[in-house]
Amino acid sequence: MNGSDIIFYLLAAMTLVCGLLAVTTRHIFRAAVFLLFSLIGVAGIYFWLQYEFIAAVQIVVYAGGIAVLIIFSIFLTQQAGDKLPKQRIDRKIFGALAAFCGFALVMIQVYGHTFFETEEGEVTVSVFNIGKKMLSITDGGYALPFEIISMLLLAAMIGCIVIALRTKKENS
Amino acid sequence: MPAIIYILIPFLPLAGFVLLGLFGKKYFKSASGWIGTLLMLVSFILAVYVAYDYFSATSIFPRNVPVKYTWLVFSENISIDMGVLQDPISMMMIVVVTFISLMVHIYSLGYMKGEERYPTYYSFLSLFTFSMLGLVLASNLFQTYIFWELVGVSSFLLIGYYYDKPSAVAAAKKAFIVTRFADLGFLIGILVIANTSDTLDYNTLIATLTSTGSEQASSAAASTFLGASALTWGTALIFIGGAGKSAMFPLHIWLPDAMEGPTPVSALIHAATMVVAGVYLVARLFPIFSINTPAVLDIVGWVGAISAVFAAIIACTQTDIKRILAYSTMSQIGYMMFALGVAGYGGESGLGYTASMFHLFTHAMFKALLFLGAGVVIHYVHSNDMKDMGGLRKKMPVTHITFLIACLAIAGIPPFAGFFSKEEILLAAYNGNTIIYWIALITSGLTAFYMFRLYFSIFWNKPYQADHHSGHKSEGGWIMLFPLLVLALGAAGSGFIPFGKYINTDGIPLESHFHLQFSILPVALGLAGIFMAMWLYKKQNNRPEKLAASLNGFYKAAYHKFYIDEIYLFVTKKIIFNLIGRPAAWFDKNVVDGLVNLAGNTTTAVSESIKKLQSGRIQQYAIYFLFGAIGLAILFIYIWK
Amino acid sequence: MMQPGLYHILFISTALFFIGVYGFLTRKNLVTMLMSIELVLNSVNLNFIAFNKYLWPHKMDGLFFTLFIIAIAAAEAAVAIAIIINLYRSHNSINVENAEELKY
Amino acid sequence: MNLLLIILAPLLTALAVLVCRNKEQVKWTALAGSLAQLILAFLLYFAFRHEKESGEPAQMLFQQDYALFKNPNIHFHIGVDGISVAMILLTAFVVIAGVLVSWNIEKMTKEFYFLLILLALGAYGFFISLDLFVLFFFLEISVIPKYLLIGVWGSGKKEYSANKLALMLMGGSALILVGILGLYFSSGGSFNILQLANTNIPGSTQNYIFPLLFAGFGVFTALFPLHTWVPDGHSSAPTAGSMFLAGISMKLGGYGCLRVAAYLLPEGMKEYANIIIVLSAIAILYGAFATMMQKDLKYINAYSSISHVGFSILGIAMLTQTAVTGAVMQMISHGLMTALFFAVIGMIYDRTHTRMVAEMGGLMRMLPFISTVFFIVGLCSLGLPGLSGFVAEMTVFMGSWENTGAFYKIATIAAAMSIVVTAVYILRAIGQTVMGPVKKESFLSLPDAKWNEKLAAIILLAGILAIGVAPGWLNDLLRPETEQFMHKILGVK
Amino acid sequence: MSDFIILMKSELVVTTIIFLLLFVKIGKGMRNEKLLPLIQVLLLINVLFSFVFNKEGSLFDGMFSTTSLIAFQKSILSLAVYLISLLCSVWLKRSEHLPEFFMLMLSALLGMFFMISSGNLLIFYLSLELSTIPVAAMANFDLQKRASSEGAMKMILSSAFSSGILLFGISLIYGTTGTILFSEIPGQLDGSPIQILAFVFLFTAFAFKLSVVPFHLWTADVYEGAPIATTSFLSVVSKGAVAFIFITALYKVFQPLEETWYLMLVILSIATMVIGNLFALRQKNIKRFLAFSSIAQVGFILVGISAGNEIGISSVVFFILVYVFSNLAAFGVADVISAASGKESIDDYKGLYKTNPFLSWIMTLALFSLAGIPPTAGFFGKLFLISAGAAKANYIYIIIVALNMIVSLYYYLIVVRAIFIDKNEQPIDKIAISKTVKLALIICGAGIILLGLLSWIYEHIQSLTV
Repeated sequence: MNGSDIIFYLLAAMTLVCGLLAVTTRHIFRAAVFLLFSLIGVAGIYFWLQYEFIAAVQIVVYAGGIAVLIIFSIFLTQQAGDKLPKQRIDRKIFGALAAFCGFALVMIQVYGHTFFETEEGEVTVSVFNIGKKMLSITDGGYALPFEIISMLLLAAMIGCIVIALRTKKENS
Repeated sequence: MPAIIYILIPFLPLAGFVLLGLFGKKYFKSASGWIGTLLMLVSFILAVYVAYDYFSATSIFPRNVPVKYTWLVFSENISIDMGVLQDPISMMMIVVVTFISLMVHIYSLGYMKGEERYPTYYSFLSLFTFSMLGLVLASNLFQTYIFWELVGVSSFLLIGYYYDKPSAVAAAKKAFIVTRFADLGFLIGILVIANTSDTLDYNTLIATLTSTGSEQASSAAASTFLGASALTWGTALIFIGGAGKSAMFPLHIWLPDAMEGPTPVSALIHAATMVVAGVYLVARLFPIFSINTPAVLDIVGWVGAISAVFAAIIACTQTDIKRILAYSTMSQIGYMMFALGVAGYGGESGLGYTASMFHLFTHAMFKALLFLGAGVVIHYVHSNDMKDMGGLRKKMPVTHITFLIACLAIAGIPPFAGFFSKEEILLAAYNGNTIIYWIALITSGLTAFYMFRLYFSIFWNKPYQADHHSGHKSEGGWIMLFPLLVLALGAAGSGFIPFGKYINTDGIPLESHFHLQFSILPVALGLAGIFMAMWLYKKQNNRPEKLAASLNGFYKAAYHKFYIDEIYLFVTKKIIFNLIGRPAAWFDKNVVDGLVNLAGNTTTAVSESIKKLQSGRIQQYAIYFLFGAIGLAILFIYIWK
Repeated sequence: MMQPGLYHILFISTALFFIGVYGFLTRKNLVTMLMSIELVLNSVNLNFIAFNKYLWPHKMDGLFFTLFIIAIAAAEAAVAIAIIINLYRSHNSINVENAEELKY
Repeated sequence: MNLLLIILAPLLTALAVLVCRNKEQVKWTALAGSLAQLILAFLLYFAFRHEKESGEPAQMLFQQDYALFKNPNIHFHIGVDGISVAMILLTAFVVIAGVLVSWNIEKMTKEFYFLLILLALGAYGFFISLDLFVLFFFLEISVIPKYLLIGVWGSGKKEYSANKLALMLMGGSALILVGILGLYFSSGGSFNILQLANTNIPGSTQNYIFPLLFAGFGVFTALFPLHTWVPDGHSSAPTAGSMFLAGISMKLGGYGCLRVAAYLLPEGMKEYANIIIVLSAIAILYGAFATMMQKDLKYINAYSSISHVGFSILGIAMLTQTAVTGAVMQMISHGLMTALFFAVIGMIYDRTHTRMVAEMGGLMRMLPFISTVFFIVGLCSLGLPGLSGFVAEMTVFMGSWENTGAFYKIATIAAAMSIVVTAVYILRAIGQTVMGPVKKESFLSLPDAKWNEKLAAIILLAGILAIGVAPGWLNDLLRPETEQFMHKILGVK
Repeated sequence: MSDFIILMKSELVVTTIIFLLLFVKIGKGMRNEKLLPLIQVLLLINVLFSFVFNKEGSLFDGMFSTTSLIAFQKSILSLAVYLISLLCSVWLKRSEHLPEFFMLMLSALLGMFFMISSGNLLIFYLSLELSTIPVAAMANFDLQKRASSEGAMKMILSSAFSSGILLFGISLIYGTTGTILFSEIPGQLDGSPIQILAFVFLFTAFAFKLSVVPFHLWTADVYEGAPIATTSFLSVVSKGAVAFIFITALYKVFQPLEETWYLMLVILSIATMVIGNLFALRQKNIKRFLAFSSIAQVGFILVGISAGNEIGISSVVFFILVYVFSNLAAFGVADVISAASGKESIDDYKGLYKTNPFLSWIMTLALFSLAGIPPTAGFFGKLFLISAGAAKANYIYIIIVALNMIVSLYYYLIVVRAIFIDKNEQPIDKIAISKTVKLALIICGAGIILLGLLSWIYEHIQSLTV
């Protein structure tokens, strides 16, 4: 067990514990913060796996974007200090049961399976490579998905604007 | 002889039916009677001509089929043919049928005058005549059945002629349904016979079955069902049909009720012609009955004998004059039936056959006469009940005399027609079956008694109280009396026809039989009956009541026709309606239909009960989603690998 | 065994996935439900990255998948939040149990 | 003779009805169209006779074949044999009569006639198709018009009846569909009746498919115990609707049982023949007894239809040439008879506004024409010679009796017993409605039949008499076909 | 480059329209009365254009491919969108966000185009999202209505949940096969449990989009809440597109797992039909009713898909073509009535025939087509589906399917009965139908009648699948 391993376990623990807390705590604001930490934990794992670019994106988009968005929306819709209403216990049990079943099922399959590995050499995951691949239209380049996602973002933007900006008509 | 003449005999009445039925009401309402009568007259003349031609041609009478049209083919050999079968009995019958029908047509001109549905009446009469002629001329077993049914329906129509009278409607229904029930037997009998003998044609049928050692005959005898050969079943079933139509015990219940029809109709259908169709049918198949299935012929004899005495007893107690005549008809047909039953095939033993046909002929005359006479009386009195009558001999002399002749004829008093035919029957019975002979003797005494009871009650007894009705003060004019006179002639003289010469089982003429020593007993019994009736009914007195009282239980039973009607009513109402019909309807409504409705209701109920699935809670949806996914995964990973 | 490897990461990701699912199933607040979805997506990302790293490093399929999922997640979250806010305006609540009018 | 005309005539009539402007136009267009159909049917009959007499050996005449779809292999393949010709004649008779008796429909006249003709179209198409798919298509076409006819123009608990009818018939056709697909796949991909007839389908497969097809068509033809749509459907339908239902629609089932189920699956037919015989014998008696207890004229006729149709099923299942011929005759006869019966009931109802037997009486006095027709059709129903019912029933009995073995005999006797029961209920109905004393003052002023009603009745009566008086032509038309059937089914050459 | 333009021409046309609308919106804007006809014309051009200049080929290293069949499928979808723009014009004209609505709808359509053409799991996933997220926003376009928000919320959350599971499945597929390319995956599938697990997870996403029981529960709520234009888009276009790609996925990508998915389809299709039918039976709201009916229809589509051969494909494509016309006609009538009178309950339809015979006939035709009654095209559609499904000689399955047709007929008849038979004191007033709507309804009606009878259409589809 070397340092790297320890870091991994710490990150893993942080991710899972924060994730768990994020879905169980009854303080909504705290939940958001736990979520943020969980996401950061995931980013840490990316770092640990030496996928720095992804880790950066994770932090920028998730921590910087989505988490902030969520926190804003919490402010918009809720008094931050309020506790969330309690869920009925039977539903909790059912939810936990369902989640656990799924988890068990997947884990059994995963541990029962021997994954193949490629024999080919590793490509270097650099920002340059990623960028080049992202914009190339040949050699398995990702230009097309890039375009699609841009359309998606456009559509999402339009949708958001229409839906969220209906204030003026509210009186009529 | 051209075929058209044979065809015209039945088809002229048919033309009358169509013409009067379709246009009578609109175009020639009052002339319709004459039209019908005229057509009938022509038909009668043709019939006589044909019969004369046939009987005068040779002395041995073959079975000819001058006309034959294939109507419906079932298989190579089996088909329904419409044809004319020419043999002694059919020739005799067409004369009887057209003659009586003509008489009734003429009589009805007076009797039915002024009726609202006068054309309809005549068209129905014509239809009946057509059907009856078709029946007697049939050359094919199935053709007989077809006209048999048509006869039934015309009978229905005529009984129900007064359709707004519920009793008439009920009687018509009863007549039809009871005979239909019997016809079921006939039909199945036909099926059996057709199947075993592979033909429906009378000529072929009789030829193949009666010729010893023929393939069909042996195979028919070989295949048995419930211990009897197929052919036995066949003829027995056919006899059931005949018994129904001829009102034999116990299928007789419709006949008395059938008197609801107009009296001329009763004369034609329920006395002279249609009711003897059963006898005719047995006579038609007599060779088969006699040679192949003698056991069935025994049944025929017994049924006839029982019917004869049974009906005679009831007739003694009834007061409705038409019903008395109806029971007498039944009784006389019983005679004909058992005459066939006791007969054998060929030579002297075939006497019963001849006698039966002879009696059929004479009976047609005097029974038609009796009915028509009764019709005149009823026309005059406006009642059917004996109690309303009496002392009418002065008011209606012609009727009186003709009625008396008919009564003497039926009572078997020489030299009237009934005497001769009845003597032959008794002789045949004497030779064939002694018990039946004694029954017949007793019956003949009873016959004389109840006929003269009727006669005296109408024409003698108490003096007639007039004035409780208006209208006819006469006997109905010559148009009604003419047929009476003609028929009286027949009733008086037809006994002298040498029947045995023409009609016999095997084509060899029979000598006329007349044994004085043999005739004494029946005539004496007849006279005894007459005197008994005279003693009781000639003058108004209380002897009948006393006698009835002394016979208490038996009298009551006889008066109630031995409760046969009630038994039938019980069977139909209680058993068929309540135990079969009602449960069937209930079953259909509740079980069969219920199952379908149940399927529908269950679907709706299930639909209602699972609505909670769609709870509107998105998290519940997600749970179903997740369980669905996990379930599928487990199913395909672990169970259906 | 203690050496962190593919299976460890898969354990984490699967656990995170079902934590997210659990949250989605039990949270009453729409925003927290959305947060659970984000956890789910993250776990998937982790999967992709892990597979890419350990099994198929010769190409960058998993990596790109992750990148795009992150982008989609953002777009989805944006639209979802817009819808939730709109819902809040009409229902004055973002409790999921107040939005159960359409049913049966 | 171009067979397309047979379906084009109703199709064009239906379309022409749709573009009509007023009720009068609609009625006359429909009448003209149905007259054209009748004429075409007669032309077809004579053309068919002519072809046959000139020694045309083909099993199906006037065939036309257009490929519709390659996969599944569907052809618009039409052709007729004697049975189809007879059925088409029947349809044409019933259609024109139905159009005539509906002359006074006030509510949505155009739609009414449109649906009526559409239903007829389905029937015509059904009878001439030689491709199972096309056959099924036309069969289904005829279902929905019935639903609407009953639902919109019906009376009583019409919604319930219409629903029940539509669903049960659809249930039947669902079974038929599965059966047809079974045939298709087990024969290696053919819907063609003629081809299928020459394909050897293994007996075990036939035993699977046959019950589906027979039960499916059995629903249409009201095979016990699948008949329960009949009483309600008939009683709720408008007059013409009942006529079409009983006169045409139920015949689709019978024809299907014969042409599709029995003909294409002879092994299956033989396997299940005894069960079907039992069922149909039950239907005959049970229907008759159930009829005895009915009080409503339409129910009487509906239940009696169950009983009568039993004869045609019985005839088919008896598997002798004569019995099968009789079965087809019974379909035709019953079609004409029942249509007329319903027409008369409708006429009576229009006047007395009741269908309860007990409330009528003595109608003969006011309505001599209608009553007479009622009477005649009643007699036809109870199998009086000279009318069509007799011919058909006797042929069935004759044919049935040809089978050796007590089982068949007993079944035949059981079936024959119904002639008595039929007499009971028919005479009961006639006795209480047409005859007997007049029960209501208001009845005394009822008007008799109008020209259209008279014409309708006369047309159908003509058909009944044409079969009843001279059945030879029908017999000649059918026998060669049934002979061919029997060869196929029994495997005798 | 010309290849690029021709192969992607459908996508390019749609994108162009989106941007045109965007410029209109950003610019000084246009009044709805003028804009809507313009959009309709553009969409018509899109439809017409989709029939010409078709070429087969693939781009981006197989990420994007198109064949005649795919082009035809795109035409169907374009046609559906065009019809929606006509049918819902009353509602659209009133909408304040007309250009946005169309931008979103076209984005979704674009997503579907990509989805059908996709050659790897990434494109598939992205285009799936592109075809879902805008629709969720569209569901919320009745901004003032509570139901609309609720529907939109349910849609976006449940689809996010579903895509989470989908992604998990994809990740496992990726992990076990090392590729996301459709062409390479089949070679790597060995049917190991984890792959089956991954496949099931992937399958659920399709099932979710197609509303297969038990993944269907969002459907009815969303349909009911959303504006009818969105609902009809969801029920017709969205379903059609997913069904198309579903077939590709099953037949090409997961071909080695055929035994698994055949059974899965059998089970799920029966469940879907039964549940869809049972729920449809008791619905009062016409949109909700149509939602459940379309669930039941999906059950039938699955029957056709289960065939696993070209006939399966052609029958499904044909059925969807028919379904477009039938369902859009039904929704169109519902929309006309809802826009004119605000009534959406089946009970309100009572006596409709008296006042609005035209609408009644179209509705009846549509419902009969959905029920599969001749001579409507639905009959042919269903029959082809069933006969495709019957090819595996699983007769009990086919009997169950056929019996379900009866139940479905029952509830379609409820509506027909309401329209024609039931009496109503206050039926819906006579509605003046604008020319465009009438045109669209007539197109639908004609399509319903002619599609089946003109056999060359089906033949043409078959020639595409070979």
